[in-house]
Amino acid sequence: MGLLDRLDNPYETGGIILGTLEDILNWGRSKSDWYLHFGLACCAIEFMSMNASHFDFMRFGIIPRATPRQADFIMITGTVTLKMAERIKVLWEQMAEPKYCISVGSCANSGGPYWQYGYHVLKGVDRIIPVHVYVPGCPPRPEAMEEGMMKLQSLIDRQAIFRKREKLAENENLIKSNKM
Amino acid sequence: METFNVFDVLLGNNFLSALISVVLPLVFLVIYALIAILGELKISAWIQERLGPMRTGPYGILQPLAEVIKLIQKEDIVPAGANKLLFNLAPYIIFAGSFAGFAVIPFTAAFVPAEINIGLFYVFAVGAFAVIGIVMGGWASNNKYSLLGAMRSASQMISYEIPGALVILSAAVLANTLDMQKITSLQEGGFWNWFLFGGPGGFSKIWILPFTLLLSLIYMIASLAETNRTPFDIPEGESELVAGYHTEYSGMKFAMFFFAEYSNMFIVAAILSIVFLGGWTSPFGSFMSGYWWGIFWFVSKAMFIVFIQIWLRWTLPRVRVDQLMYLGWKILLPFALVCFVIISLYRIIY
Amino acid sequence: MNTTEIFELLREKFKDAIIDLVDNPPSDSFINVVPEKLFDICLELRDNPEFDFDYLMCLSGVDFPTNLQVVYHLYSLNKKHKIVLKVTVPKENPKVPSVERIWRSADWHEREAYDLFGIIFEGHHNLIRILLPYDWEGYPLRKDYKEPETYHGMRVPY
Amino acid sequence: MTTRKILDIDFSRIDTDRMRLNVGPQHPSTHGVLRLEVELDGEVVTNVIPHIGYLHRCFEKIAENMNYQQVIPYVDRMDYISSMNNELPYVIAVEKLLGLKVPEKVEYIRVIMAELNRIANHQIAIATFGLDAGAFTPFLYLFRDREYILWIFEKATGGRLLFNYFWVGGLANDVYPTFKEDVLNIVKQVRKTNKDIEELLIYNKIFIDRTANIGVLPADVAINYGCSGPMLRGSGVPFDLRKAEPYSIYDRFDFEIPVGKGEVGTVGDCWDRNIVRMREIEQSCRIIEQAIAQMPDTGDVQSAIPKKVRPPKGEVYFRCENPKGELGFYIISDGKDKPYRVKGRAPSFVNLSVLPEISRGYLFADLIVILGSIDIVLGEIDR
Repeated sequence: MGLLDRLDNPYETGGIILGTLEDILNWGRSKSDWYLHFGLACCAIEFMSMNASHFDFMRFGIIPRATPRQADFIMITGTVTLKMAERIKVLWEQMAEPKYCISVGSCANSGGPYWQYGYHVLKGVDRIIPVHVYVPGCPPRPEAMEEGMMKLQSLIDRQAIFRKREKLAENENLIKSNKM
Repeated sequence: METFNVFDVLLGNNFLSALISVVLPLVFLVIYALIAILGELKISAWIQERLGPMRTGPYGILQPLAEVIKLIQKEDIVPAGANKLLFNLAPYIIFAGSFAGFAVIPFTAAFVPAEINIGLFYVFAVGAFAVIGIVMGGWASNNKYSLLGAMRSASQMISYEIPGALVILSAAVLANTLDMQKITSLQEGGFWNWFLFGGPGGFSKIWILPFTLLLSLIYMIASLAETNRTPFDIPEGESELVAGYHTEYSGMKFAMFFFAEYSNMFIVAAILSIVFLGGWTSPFGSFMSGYWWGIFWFVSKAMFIVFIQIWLRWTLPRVRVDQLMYLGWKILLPFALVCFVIISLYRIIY
Repeated sequence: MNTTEIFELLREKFKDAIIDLVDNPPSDSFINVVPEKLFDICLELRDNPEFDFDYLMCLSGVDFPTNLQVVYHLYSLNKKHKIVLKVTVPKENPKVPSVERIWRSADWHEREAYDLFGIIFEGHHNLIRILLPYDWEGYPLRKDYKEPETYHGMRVPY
Repeated sequence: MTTRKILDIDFSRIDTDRMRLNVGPQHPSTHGVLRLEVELDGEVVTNVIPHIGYLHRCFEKIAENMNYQQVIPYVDRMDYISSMNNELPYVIAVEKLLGLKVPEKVEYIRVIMAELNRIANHQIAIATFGLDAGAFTPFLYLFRDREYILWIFEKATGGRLLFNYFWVGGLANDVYPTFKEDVLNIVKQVRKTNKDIEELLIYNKIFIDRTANIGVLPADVAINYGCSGPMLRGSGVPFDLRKAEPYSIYDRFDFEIPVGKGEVGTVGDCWDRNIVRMREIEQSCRIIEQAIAQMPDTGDVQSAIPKKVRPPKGEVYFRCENPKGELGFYIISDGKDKPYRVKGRAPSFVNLSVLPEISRGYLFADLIVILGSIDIVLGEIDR
């Protein structure tokens, strides 16, 4: 979505100047993502190895922050229990907008292996907070988490700030149908 | 070399020249902060056998820019229980305190924003401003971690100001002035004239040579503590106090803290390089010396010290708060005192 | 010392409080004791230098169709022998004396057994739920436990 | 501006000298989702109350509803850092109930895998302990090495972290042809990094100052609290289940039990617990080298796997030396193909309970170091 795409349709997308500004703002948000230093279970160990030298999460411009106020996205890495769920909700609410959520691993997506008899396991973190990207696996490989991160970046890159609401809805539909 | 402010000479001593003298350091500070943040990311990556940011521009060099753009867009949260006025004011006070220090830093023989004859004293005085901001921010956040961090930070910065000040006092005694430009001019003529090696003077300076070396080391340690860098980053020690006094800050206010930290790093590095490493003077006598070379020498000396600060951060573990106080009061302070006495004696004798 | 010898010695001292010794390999052999005397038996096992059971390996609750059981696995670091004690209590009002004051490791184990089975350990200084939230209802490891539909507005079943 | 309320405070009722600090469940150094309620007097810790259960995943309930074989993946997820070591006591316990004897080659591969995973676990433990003390770089060096070990696991089992490799009576599959060379190379690399870490972290003056004489755990307290593993050995008790009651084939190997001797401080302080882990890595290397030398090349690793696991009525408590301590499984069988009751005796669960005892009177910064030295995994504590 460079400048040239916008030239074709300058008025609907907010014009060249706004469009370019939007691109720059989106670029800043997608390239500089700080995540909340927060691990839950098994996936957190894979997440730790992702921060280590072999996979080096920082290549994407990602820096860990210990406090939710300064974080841009939260990675739910592991099983969310009912006791923990309320805390996660609080953490999510403490984060400053714009904020994103990546759900890593089967447990966070749907309860994973604990879906049937886990009386104390929340079957999917999307029951309490909105999730932008799901990463499957039990636990996902670090490469899978990187892919999830890149998906999130491309999602941010295509976010509409100045465009009309209809455009925005259309855009979201496109993202949902995974065509973009 | 003759010292003057180039803008005063060009434009006359009026408002315009003063404005330029303020804006230039600010521009410099912003550029420096961006470079230092990138340096922090990249140097830590090299130490740890990683690559660091790679996807923002070639080799990730635009990373700090992206961060600034992002931080501008972040929501600005004031916690419900916080004291709004103090909470909002704190980051600007900290930033103002550290930026005010730039007023007397001589970038080259031809440019110092404000040439006052008590420059060294002034830097120390406004440097203490940061403590007020930190305590304000920590207290106003209404968060226990912030409060603990702020209290630790205040005690640490105040304690380490004393050995730091003693070092500066010794240097002032040796130089017989508090004017930064004069101190720098004194050290002209090669690296053997630096105060690190006893300052200008004859063979007799061999007596104080070990003490000036020691003094610069003491200042290096004290400056690390004053800027809250590892191994003294106790106030924001991530493993203990989530993020210390800025736990509750988000968006641009946090960016202010961030900027202030890096600006403080530069201020202490600049003082060290001016007082002990000859500021803008060339280490090789008249070779490569001049007004333009002055900027190069000063900035590269200061940046080298910033590099050492970053290097230490990614190598050493963190000390504990009582050990930090022990180091400050029982080791650095007596040593600094002894050095001060000996240097004063030397001044009296020679 | 093997379990039979320990059983004989305990029988001499505590008479009827020691119910029986069950030994059918390859299963571990164990000694059934009455709950009322449990504390004294445990104290004897720890403090008598012949037994010297200074290490409580494991304390588990078990839910059998008719009653609840608490199983104590003891070990002696010096003598390198071990023993299994069992107490059986009824499902209604299951009360067992706490051995927390003998082995501090029993503290959390007993809280866990209380949390998951509802076994009440008398004399425990802080018998509250440990794993589940404090306002949880029911004892999940009992065989007849039904998981709740919602907890604090969150749906529990898949 | 809002009008200032006039507060009517009875100052005699305000408790001014203690502060309650809530550490976790989201805190950078609680190693997961542990929550500590800390009572502080200034910076001095006067009391710690651990609150656990934020990762209670109902392992024991699920185990009652699964086949004996199906429980193994859940066992993996208990202590997710050392899954191989978790599987070992479970499969041996079930084999004991069944009266099974596994082939020689299986025993050797199990020992090698378990010891490799012990190294990986201790590397994480030392790395995060250094991180708690503020040293970030050793963390990455150790993680780099751990990655090489994970590559072996990945080649052999297909999984990086959770393997489901040890089956009742055998293994999921045989190891790959160049397994032996790979393992020996890893051992070399591990030893090399150990030297670096000793210089960079263990004998660093600041690190010693931070960890020596901190969190002293006397031997009698450790035993009474049921501590095991490096916690117990750090207090100077040379107790290791691999020597005390050798299971599998550990009686065939020559290795030592490192204990804390109080080299830089008191016996049983944080530094001792850490150095025990450091030296256990070396001992594991020795075991691996011997096992590789003795391991038979041929043999079917699946020959003893029973078609149906249906143990007779009975019960068994079996324990192994997990990297974190004594991991025991108490299994009751009622003659069906599902266990009647599985209780996991998790070492971290018991080791953590000693935290309030050893952290009172130290500074808040020390509490974090003490917690790091216990080396807990919440998956195992909460199960």
